[in-house]
Amino acid sequence: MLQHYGPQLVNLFAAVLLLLSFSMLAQRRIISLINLYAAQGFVLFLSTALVAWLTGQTHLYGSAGLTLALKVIALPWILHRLIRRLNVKWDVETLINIPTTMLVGIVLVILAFNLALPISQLAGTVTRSTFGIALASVLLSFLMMITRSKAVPQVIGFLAMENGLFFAATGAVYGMPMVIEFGVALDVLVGALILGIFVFEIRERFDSVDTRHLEKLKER
Amino acid sequence: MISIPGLVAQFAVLALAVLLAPMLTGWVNQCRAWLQNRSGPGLLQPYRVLTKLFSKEVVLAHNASPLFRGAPYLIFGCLALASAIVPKIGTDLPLNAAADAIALVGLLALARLFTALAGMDVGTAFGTLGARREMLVGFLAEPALLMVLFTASLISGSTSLATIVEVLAHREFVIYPSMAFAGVAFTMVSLAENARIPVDNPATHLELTMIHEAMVLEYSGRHLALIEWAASLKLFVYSCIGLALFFPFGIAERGDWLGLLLALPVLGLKLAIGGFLLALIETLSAKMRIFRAPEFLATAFLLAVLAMLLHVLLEG
Amino acid sequence: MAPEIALLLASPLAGGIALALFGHRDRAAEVNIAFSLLTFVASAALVARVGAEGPLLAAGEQFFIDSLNVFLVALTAFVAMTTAVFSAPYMRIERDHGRVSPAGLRLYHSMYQLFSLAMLLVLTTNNLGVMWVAMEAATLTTVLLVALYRTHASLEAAWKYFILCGVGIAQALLGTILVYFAAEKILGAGVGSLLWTHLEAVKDQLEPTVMSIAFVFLLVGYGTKVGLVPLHNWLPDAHAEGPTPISAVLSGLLLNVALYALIRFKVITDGALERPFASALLMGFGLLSVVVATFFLSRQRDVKRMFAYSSIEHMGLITFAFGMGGPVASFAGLLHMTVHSLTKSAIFFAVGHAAQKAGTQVMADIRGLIRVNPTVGWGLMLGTVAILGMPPFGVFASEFLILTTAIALHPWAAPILLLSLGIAFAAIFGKVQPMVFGETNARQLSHPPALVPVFAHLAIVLALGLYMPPYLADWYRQAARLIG
Amino acid sequence: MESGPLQATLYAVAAWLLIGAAGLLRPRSLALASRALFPAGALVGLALAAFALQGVFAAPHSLVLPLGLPDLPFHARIDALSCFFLLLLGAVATGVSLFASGYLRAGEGTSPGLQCLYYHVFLASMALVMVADDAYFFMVAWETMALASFFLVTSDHKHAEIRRAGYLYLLIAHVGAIAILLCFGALQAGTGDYTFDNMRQLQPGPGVATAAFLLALVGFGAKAGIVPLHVWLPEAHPAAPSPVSALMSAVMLKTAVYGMLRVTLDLLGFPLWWWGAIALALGLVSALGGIVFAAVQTDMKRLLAYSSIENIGLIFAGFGLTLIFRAFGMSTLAALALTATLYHCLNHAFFKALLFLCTGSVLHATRERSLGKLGGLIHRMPWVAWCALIGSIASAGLPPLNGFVSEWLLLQAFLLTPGLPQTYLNMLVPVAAAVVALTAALSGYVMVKFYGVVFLGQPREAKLAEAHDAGTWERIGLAWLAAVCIILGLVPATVIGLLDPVTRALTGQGMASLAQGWLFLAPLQPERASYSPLLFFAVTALLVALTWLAVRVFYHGRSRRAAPWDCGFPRQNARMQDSAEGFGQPVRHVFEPFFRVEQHAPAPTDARPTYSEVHEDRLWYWLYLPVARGVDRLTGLVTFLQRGRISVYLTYSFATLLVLLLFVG
Repeated sequence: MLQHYGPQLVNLFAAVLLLLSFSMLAQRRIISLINLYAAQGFVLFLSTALVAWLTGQTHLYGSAGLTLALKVIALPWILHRLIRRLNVKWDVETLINIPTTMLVGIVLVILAFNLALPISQLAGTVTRSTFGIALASVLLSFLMMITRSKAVPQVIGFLAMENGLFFAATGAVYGMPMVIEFGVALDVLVGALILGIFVFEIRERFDSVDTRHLEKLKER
Repeated sequence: MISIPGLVAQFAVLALAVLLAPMLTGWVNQCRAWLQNRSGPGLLQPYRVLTKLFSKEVVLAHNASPLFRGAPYLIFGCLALASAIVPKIGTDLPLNAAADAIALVGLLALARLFTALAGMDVGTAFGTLGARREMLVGFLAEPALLMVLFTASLISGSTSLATIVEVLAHREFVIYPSMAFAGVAFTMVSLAENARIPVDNPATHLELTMIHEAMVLEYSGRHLALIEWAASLKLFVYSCIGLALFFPFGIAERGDWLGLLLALPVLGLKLAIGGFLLALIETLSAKMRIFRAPEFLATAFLLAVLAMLLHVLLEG
Repeated sequence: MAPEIALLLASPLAGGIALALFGHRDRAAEVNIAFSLLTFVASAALVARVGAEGPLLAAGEQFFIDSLNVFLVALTAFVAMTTAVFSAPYMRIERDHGRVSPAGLRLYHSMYQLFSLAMLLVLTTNNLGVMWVAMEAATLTTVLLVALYRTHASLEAAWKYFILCGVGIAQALLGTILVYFAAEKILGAGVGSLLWTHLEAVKDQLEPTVMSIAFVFLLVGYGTKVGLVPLHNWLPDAHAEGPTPISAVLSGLLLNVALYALIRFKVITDGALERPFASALLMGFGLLSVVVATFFLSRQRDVKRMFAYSSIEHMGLITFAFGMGGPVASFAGLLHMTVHSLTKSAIFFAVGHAAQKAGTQVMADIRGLIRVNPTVGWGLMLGTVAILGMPPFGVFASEFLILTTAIALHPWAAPILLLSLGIAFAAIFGKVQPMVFGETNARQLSHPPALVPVFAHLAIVLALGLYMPPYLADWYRQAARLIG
Repeated sequence: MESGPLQATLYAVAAWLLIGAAGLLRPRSLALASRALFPAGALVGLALAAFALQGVFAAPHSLVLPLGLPDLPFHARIDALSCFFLLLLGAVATGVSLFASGYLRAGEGTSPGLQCLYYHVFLASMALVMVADDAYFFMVAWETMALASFFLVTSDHKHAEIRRAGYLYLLIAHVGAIAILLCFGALQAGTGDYTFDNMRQLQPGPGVATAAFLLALVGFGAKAGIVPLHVWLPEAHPAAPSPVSALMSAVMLKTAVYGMLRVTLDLLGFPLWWWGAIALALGLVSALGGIVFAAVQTDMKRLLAYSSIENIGLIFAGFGLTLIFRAFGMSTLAALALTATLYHCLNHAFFKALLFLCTGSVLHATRERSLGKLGGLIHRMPWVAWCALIGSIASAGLPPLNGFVSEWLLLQAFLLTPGLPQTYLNMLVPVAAAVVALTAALSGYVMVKFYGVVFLGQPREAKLAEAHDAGTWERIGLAWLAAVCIILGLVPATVIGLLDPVTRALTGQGMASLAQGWLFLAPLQPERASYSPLLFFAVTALLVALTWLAVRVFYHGRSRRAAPWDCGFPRQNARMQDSAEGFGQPVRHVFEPFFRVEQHAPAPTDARPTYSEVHEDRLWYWLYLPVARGVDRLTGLVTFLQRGRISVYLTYSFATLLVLLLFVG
């Protein structure tokens, strides 16, 4: 019977994912941002595991585990330490106000769905309709990176975008080959570490993590 | 195309021109004197002046260069050659083939160039002033003269003076309106070129007005004599050009020996009339300011160009 | 596994590890050179082999070398080596000026090796997924190098570099996923569907819509690294603020490598779509990049920044050439890749020492190099003259081919390109001339500059402009045929 | 490899390149360059001239070199046209190189070795331009020429204005090169084959052909210094060392003429009549403008540079006339006009080289380029003075020297124009002839100013007293050029025989048959027009001699020296001579609208009054500055994209992505 409900569950997860992306877009407090990111990772883990179970693609279990390890545990932990060290718990003021952002986000979702339509028709997978959502969440996190002025939220947006990608990978195709999965994961991890280092450096130099201080290099 | 009798005739004509040229100057001065109710010095006065100058010793400025000393001979030579080129009596002369209208103008320009350089050589204020004014007159008068000659050569389809004269004199008589314009232009040009009133005054040494005299201020003795002689040659050449272009009647055709005999007195007559007219113009008009000279000459230039255009329009 | 490839990849890897340990020692620079030399030797051997045996598949089809990437491999290895030679005295001087710490040097040397490893991996791999991973790795390795000086500006530049390229590369991943998605329909799941050779074989059966969307993502992704306008914004900052050797390899190699990846995908996409979709996009972006970069040039104060913009311009030209396609244009594009990377790196070498001499990168304060150090002055002058497309340098040869093809195929584009080149000439030459000539204010350096690379590069470029050896020409022709 | 003029040319080029490279062996050594290399270069030039002379009459011969692009190797071809220009190059280079070997000084700008390198690369590239037979080879040679000359111009790069001049020069040259490249692109008409042979075969439609012609006019006009692209010329020529100015003015400008002839008459085949009209108009404007500006210059090399613009203008006028005649199928007249054009190329090359070298000697002797500070040098440096006199008379276009011959031919061509089927042209031609005549007369004015102010009068500065005459090498160089000027002036019929194959090849009609023997020059029929400079010269000389003799025999040769007459004003000094400004003043009055004058006249109360007058080219303010400002404004707009804010950058990427996705979806 899970065979029967499975696809619907996956769609449910997808919906939750989209919801989370939206709430990240709307969220002002950094800590909750990180938690939302972790939650997203967790949903991702669930859906991947489910897809793995549904389709019997064993290597997807691997990537599910990877997701759990990396996106639910490792990265949130790093980020938490980061902001504790930087003690930037205060609110994030966005460059564009939230409602506008949301409106833009909705437009993006529509676009993404339209775009994904032909692809979903092609997809012979149980998870066909998820691709649009994956695309949508990628675009949403892109939007989030644009609208946030602080360094850490931008990092989170970057990671969220990677989540969306991962979801696309599991959604549209049953995950990339394992090699690639590992490679991607490694890159993300290293990237996150480097970003962490950077945020500290920036903090030291500019005694603030507001990227609006990073506007010296420009054309006059 | 060069024959012995031809050469003989050529040099005869040349000698004649060189010897008789000062007399024309004398005649013009004589006429002026008459027109001003003076009794003139007589036709031979220029010759007396020349002999006097020749026998005087030369006084050179300290920094006069060889160019200064050589220039008079060169100028004289150029103008002598010019006087030989212009058809006066007959058209069948060897040098006619050696140089055409353009070459003639070039020759006169060469003479002018050396006059100006000589004027600048000593390096007094007057010399350079004169040279500058001379070149100012020149750079407008020379193309004007060229245009006048071109009008004629467009009519006759040739730049060779001999051919021009033959066409104008010996084909059936046609009225060329273009030549009328050319005539006026030519008169103005020759007044300017021969340092005549209203552009220049040959009879004054007032530095504000003088052009030609300022240039040759440093010359003396034989050099000055040559310069003076060259000046009268120039007058002679211009008169002959004018006569050849506008009153070519009486100039003998190729091999027409009788006409040749007849041509000489005719030429004398025409020159006499021409000289009188020149004197008349000089007496009737007043010297203009030097800054007006460009306008005067530009008018001449434009008239000449207009003449060419007219030819293309009406006669072409 | 072909020994050449193994050596080619093992040497920089080993170098990276070794230098991560001893990179701060005094002789580290020489070790760096040694490893780069070894890599170059391997690449030479690889060239020889491919030249003899033709295309080469290795390690269970995971590596694929054909005439298109083999010359890029050789070029990369060569420039990486010469840059190592140049960086030896350069970084010493930097250390003496107290701009880098020993730890920084260690990081620099090890990352230098890993960077070349990443690039070589991108070039040699047959697996598009691995290609993406390697490309990301190339970004990560260079980010730390751009920030090497730990100054405000360098941090800012590195941050922008990382964020922009990271976001871009993410789009590229999405594109790769889509390609895999399209391929999976035909080739079935598994690594096989990511191998370029397989995709190339079945490219005409791939689903057009998916491929076009995929190519859009890939273009935005890898295009960011190529530095196509308007995705270029990281490029001038990163070039200007990083250490000069890194600017040299960024401009000379990384852009090429990214473009190479784009071309691989372009081949497949064009196969899948009947209309020239990818070509049109490439031409459009190429033209835009040329024009915009040209207009940026004349406003520059910082010399490295200016030459970074010139790199954007040239990358645009190359992209335009590949967009036009056809044997001549692709040939010209490849040739231009070669001469541009050689010339531009040579320029950066000269500029680096010039900036060290004058103690600044502001062009207005660099004067009369030719007096105090003729080799630096001449290197800069000749390099500039070459990059501006003056004959008899090779840049002119490729530009001539590109432009003449443009005149023949797209007459509307030719005047735009030529005009831009003219303006670029006015801008760059007007700024470089007073730097090279005139009275000087430069000082002596603590270590003799290594300018052999400069003149080696320029000599090659000059030779390519006057005479191209037949085998090289055939090589380019084959590569051009592959691109189509 | 059989030896023909083409091979000989290539050998000469190789020799020049080797000589240049040899200069790098010991860059600082003056002796090596000046005693060995430059004389050797002169020998090569002489050899090249000899071979070219032989080649003028040989059949066209072409060759493919194993160099260049794989698909487009260097095609070399030599025919009468290229041989003629090679002859010009070789002969001028001989004189200039000889002069240069005496002219080089240590510590003047770049080191002798480097100068030697640039110089010979310059020569070689010019030779290659003449033999190039495909677009790539041509462009390579062309731009190498520009580059080498640029380095020569800026060889004394300490001075900012020299650097500026070089920059302006190279920039305009590059713009011209772009136009030329586009022109070739139009010529190959989409065939993708850039060999000149292919272009000869093709018959492009009038639209394409016109585009090609106009582009060529822009490209080569920029190099030739045709108004309005002439601004670099008066800046670059004074900046360069004198031998270089001589080469640039004498030969490099001619390469542009060569290119023009090659493209229009050889590659394009049949011109349209109004191309000729355009060329004629531009030529006349350049001629008049050039000479008017020359008249007001106060720097002797600038003056000569402007006079070069004038002469190039005349050449283009003749070229335009050729096109007109050719378009109407009047091949005889076309041949006449072309002969005049080529002849003037030859003449200008020699007398302008001569004059520039003379200024070089003056410069070295006095360290002074401003006319206002020279004077009276005929006493200190008679050699240079007399050579300069020859050059000046030739440049003024006066008989019996060479300048006059080409002027004469040109005017003849104008006079024969009536009868064109195009009435407007018939109307215009008299005006054109008038302009030519006016220009010639003005050039007389300018030359009097140049020669008179520099060599005659009293020295305007004390330091001129220790001026010294030119050295042996320089004298040889000057003498060679002066001699050629005289020869070209005296035996035009022979020279026209030399031009015959060229005109035959380009217009299908020669002139040699029409020259009446060696003595008389009669382009069409002797009764239409004839001129015999030799006879002319002989008679003049005879008359002068006779006069001198007569005066000596009948009178006496007594003379004494005294102070010049001061008109009763005893305190005359050298400063009271006309200054350069003063001499140019009438022309400035007459041609007021040409100039943008900045005058600083002293107030009556000034203790030490100073007077200065700057004449600027209005074009500079009408054309160049607006363009520069426009580009600057554009760049200003573009830099707005790069504001440094990272989220904005991300937005760019985002927008790009979305746009493309919409475009796809």
